[in-house]
Formats: sequence, structure tokens, C-alpha cells
Amino acid sequence: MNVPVENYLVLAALIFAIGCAGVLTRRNFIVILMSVELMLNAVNLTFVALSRQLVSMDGQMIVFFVMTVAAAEVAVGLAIFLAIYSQRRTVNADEISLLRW
Amino acid sequence: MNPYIALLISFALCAIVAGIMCGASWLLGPKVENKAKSEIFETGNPPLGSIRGIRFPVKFYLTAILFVVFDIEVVFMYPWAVVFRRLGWMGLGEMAVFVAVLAVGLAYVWRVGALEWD
Amino acid sequence: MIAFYFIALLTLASALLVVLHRNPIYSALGLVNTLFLIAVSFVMLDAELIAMLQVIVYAGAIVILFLFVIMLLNVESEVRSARISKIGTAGLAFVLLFAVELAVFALVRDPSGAQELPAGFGSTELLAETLFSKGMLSFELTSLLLLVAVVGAVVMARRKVES
Amino acid sequence: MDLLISFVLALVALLILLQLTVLLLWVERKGSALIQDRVGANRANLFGGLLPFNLGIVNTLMADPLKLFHKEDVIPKDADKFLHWLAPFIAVLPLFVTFAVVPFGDVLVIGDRVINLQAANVNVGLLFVLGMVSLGVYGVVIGGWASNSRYAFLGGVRGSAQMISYEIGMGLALVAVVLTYGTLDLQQIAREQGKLMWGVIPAWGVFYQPLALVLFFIAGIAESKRPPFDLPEAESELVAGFYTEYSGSKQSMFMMSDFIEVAIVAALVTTLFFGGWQVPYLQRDGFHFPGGFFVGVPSLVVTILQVVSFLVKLFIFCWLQILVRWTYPRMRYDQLMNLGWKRLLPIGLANVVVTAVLVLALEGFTIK
Repeated sequence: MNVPVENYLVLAALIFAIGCAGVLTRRNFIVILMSVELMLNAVNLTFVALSRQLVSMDGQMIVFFVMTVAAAEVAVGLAIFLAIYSQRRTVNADEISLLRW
Repeated sequence: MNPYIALLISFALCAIVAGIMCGASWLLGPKVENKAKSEIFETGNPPLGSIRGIRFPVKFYLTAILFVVFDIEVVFMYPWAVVFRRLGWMGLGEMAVFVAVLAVGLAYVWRVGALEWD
Repeated sequence: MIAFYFIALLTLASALLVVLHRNPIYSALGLVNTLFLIAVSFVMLDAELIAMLQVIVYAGAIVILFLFVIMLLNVESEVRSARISKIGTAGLAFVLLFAVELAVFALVRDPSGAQELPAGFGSTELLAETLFSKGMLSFELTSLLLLVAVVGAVVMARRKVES
Repeated sequence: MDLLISFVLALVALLILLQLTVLLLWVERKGSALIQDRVGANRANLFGGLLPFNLGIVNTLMADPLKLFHKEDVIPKDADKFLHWLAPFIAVLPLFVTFAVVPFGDVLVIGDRVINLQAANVNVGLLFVLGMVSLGVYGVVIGGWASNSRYAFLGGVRGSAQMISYEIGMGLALVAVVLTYGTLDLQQIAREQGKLMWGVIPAWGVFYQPLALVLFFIAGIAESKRPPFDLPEAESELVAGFYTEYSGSKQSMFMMSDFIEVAIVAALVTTLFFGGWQVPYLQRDGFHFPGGFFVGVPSLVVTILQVVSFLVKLFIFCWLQILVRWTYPRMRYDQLMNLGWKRLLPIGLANVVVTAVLVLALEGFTIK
């Protein structure tokens, strides 16, 4: 079962692109955050694949931290979203423009 | 042999068994359409309609956030627990700092009353 | 090799489900599925510990958080509008280009012979030793990050209760 | 050949689990009858009760599943059909698979082939169990949401919040166990417990980690949503909670998932704290009693004794959970959350820290 590392990189690139497309086209704030998770995971996959290629544990170690960052990001992101939702009653990211002038 | 192949076999077997068991009623049971039967059950009263639009307290969300954070803490503890004999007091110190910082978080949450249910 | 293509296809299909389905609950389920399949890829890459943590942290915690918010708000499915903003279109084109570029880059590059993996590579012990020596500072900073996340999330979420 | 062996092992693990859950269904009825001074399930019988002895157990084992499988599968009209199907499946599948990493014996020697009696010898087995248990939340959440019923929805929300709260207590209790054994491999943990303390007492986890055992047992019962923690399906409040709108075999899947969780908690308690398949003083070649007595036992008999020992322990802890169920009244929701967050979590953390300090201090003095 020796799949060349390139295949994993291509898979990760595709997942990343899908996530990126989701962020750009979807309106639902929750789905946008989910797409961000997809992108983070695509990066995790490249880290692990390259960690194996380079025979170094550093890649796997970084995945740990990426997971933590993802968790923190989701917790705070969704809390902000809840606070906004209670005032605006919308899940549409386009209508949330507090910081826009 | 790679244990994960064994795990995969186990997974497939369990999926098949679970699928058959879930579908058993659909295969074996009667199918009689009935308007009253397909209503949802609200202890005999006429149902109040769809639940879409019902919202519940933010408490549950706070619980979920705390769960995510402390779950990560526990997850970091597992690799440490495996090798902490080799890491010795140094590793224990690292973990103590980590736990202490998160204990501050727990104390904060406790203080502001996010753990209170009534 | 066949196993890899099978899993890769499933992963991509569920990733597409996340982005394309109108009902956020299905998106969340697609996300769980994607993350689980990525964990399977991790196992194939000899990172068993990371794979299990992926299941525990992502599937068991983060996506649950998403589901909670979806249920907390209990929102109707999004009405899909055909209109995609100009920035969105430009972004999409860019993303496609990026994906193609990455793929070409990854495929064209000379495949350097895969090195022999030392025994015990990817084992819990090795990972933990790296994590608690090289990654010590990041590890401690992580705890601060989590602390900030807890406090921030509690403050933001409770603001809603009072208003 | 290897594939065949692992298939057979997977089948054995699954069959142990299924038999145990169906048996528990009967034991729970008879047990509750015993506690409440009733006769309990005694009607199901073969040949119309013509036999002089009661075949109730056999027939209750058969009759219950057969009856449920022949019921109509009703899906409420506003429900999300796909999710309604998915929920029972996803509730049961991870629990089935969990048993694959639980060792139910040491090794079986046939000719020159040594078979490890464990369906999948994964060396991060404990984390696999935790991961699968954490996937169990999805069945509850999705089941509650898909039915489009108020009772189901409330039950689903309550249930998921309860399960995630107790997962942390469970995780912390297990960290302390890992600290003691220094491995995540369940088979390895079971083997470690074959040693003796001071040459007399078997080195079972319960003697090292009594507090972790209590924490884990409480968290495990709460995780399986059984009384006194059965708020998600509290009959007097929510009809049947998240599976109110289920019937026939899909409903029986949810019922079964409760019993499977009981079996899994019992299996983990056995493996982590009570020596797994270990019989005290039994090594691979026979009994080594303290004081130098030795009784040789053939290898096949040793294996059989170990598997029987595992099953007996498993059953004892299942029975203990049934006793707990019929002993304690249901908790209030605030009590439940307080217990999870304000008791189990701090105690679990303290237990981990104290264990770590003790292990380092003691081993530093004795070994090095």
C-alpha cells in the first residue's frame, strides 16, 4: 500500500479548492465556517503526507496545533455569529456588514 | 497483518448487520397507510405542527463550547500520558502549566455562572 | 492504490456535499464524513494517533458544535439564489486555477524515491516526544489560545442572554 | 488465511456483543422483577407451556427481536426520511465496531499459528474506543431532529448535551489509566495486569486507580443514557425522548444501543480495571500460585478459561449497571450537569495530576 505522496497532495488541493469555493459562494454563515474547516483539513492532509515523505514527525505535530486552532476558531466564530444573529435575525453573511462602511 | 485491515473487515461486517437490522421492519413488517398514524405523537393532542423555528436556550451552546475546549485538553493529555515516564518531571511541569492555564478558564466559567443550570 | 482512489473519491464527494447542499444539517453530516475519510487517509499514511484524534476532536466535538448551533437557531434551508457576486466569480476562477496549478505542480515534480520508514514511525511515543520537546512553546501557547477562546465565546454568547 | 481469521474474529466479537445485548434485555426484565418482588417476563414459552420446565429465557431471547422486526416501520409525514433512516444506523454502527478492539482472550495457539484473541489489535485502541463513543452523539442528535416532533427534539438536545458533558469526565478517568500503564493498546493493558503486586495480589487496575474506576463507571452510565441519567428519554416528561417517533426495528436499534453501551462500559471496566481476560495466577502454561505451587494446564484450556473469565466479569459489570438502574431515582437536569462539570471534571483533573506525581516520585525512588 505505497501510494505516492503526490496523490495525497492532489487530493488535498482539491479539497482545499472545494472549501475555498464554499467560502466564496455560500451565504449561510454556518456553512462558510464549515468550508473553512474543510480548508484547514486539506492542509492537515498535506502536513501528514509530507511528514511521511520527509520521515519527520514535525508535520504530524503541527496537525495537533491546527486542530486546536480550528476548535478555537469555531468556538469563537459561532459565538460571534450567535450574538449577531440575536440582533439581526439573519444567517446570511452578505447582510452582516457591521464592519463595512 | 495490518490491524487496520482487520478493523476495516469489522467495520464492513458491522455495517451489514446494522443495516439488515435497521431495515428488518421495512422488509418484514406490514405497510398500512393511515393518516392518524403518520402524524407525530404528542400524547394524543392534535400536533402543534413543525418544530422548525423553535429555538432553545443558549446554555446548551455554552456547554458545547466548553466541551470542545476541554476535549482538546484531554486529547493533548493522551500522548503525554504514554511517554510521561520518559519525559519525567520536565514533562510534568509542561503539562502542569497547560492544565493550570485551562483551570483558570474553568474557574472563570464557573465564576460567571455559565455552569449554572436551573 | 485502488483503496486510495476509492477513498479519495468518497472524500471529494462528501466535501462537495458540504458546499452544495442547501440544508445545513446535511452539510454538517457531509463534513463529518469528509473528516472521517481524511482520518482513514491518515491511517494509510501511518499517522494512527493523528487519525484517532481527528475523529475525536473534529467528528466528536467540532462538528457537534456546528450541529448545536444549527439546531439552536433551527433555521430553514437557505433559499438558493442563482446570483453569485462578481467577487465570488473572480474568486471561483482563481480557486479553480489554484487547484489546477497545485495538481500540476504535485504531479509534474519528479517523484523522489520514497524513503524507507524507520520502525515505529508515526507511533504515539515518537509523536509525543516531538510534541513535548520541539513543540513545547507552541504547546503552552495553545493553552493560552484555548483560554482566550473560552472567555471570548462565553462573553459573546452571554451577551445574547442579557439582551 | 489471515483475512479469514480476522473475519472470524470480527464475527466472534460481534456475536458476543449481540448475544449479550439480547440476554441483557431479558436479565433487565427479570432483574427488575426480582428487585420489585414480581415474577417478570414468564409468558414466552415453547410448545404452549407443555414442558415441565420454563423455557422463558430462550424464548424471550427469540420472541423480543422477532416481534419488533415484524412491526410496521412508521415514518411521520413531516419527517426528513433520509435522516430518519440514518439515525438508528449511525447510533448503532460505531458501538458495534467498538467491540472489535476489546481483547476477549490472550492468544489461541493452533499448531504453530498464534492468534491474538482480539478482532483488531490496534495500538491506539483506547483512543479508538473514545472516538467511537463520541460518534454515538450523532444518533441522538439526528434522531431527535429528523422526526420533526417536539418531544424528540427536546430529547435529542438534552441527550447530546448530557453525552458531551460526561465524555470529558470519561476521558480524564482514562488518562489516569494510561498514566498507570503507559500504553493505549488494550491488549497490552490486559497483559500488564497479569503481574502480581508483592507476589500475592493480582496487579489489576482497580488497585492502582480506584478513583478512576468510580469516575469512569459514573461517566459510562451517564454516557449510555440509562437511569439515573435517563433524562433524554424520561418517560414522564418526554414520552420516549429522541426515539418517540420510531417504531419496529429502528426503535429496537435505539433500545439496543443502550444495552450495547452497557456492554461496552462493562467490557472497558473489565479490561482496564479488572484484568480483562486474566484469571488470577494463571499464566500461559498453568497456575503459578504464590508460594511456588504450580499446576500445569494445557494451552487450549488456558485460553478457554481466560475467555470464560472475561465473559463472567463482563456479565457481572452488566448486572451491576442494571442494579444501579433499579436503585437510584432519576436526577434533575441541573444536578446532572453539576455532577458532570463541577464534580467529575475537577476530580478527574486532580486524579490525573496526583497520579502523575505519585508515579514519578515512586518510580524515581524504586527503579532508578
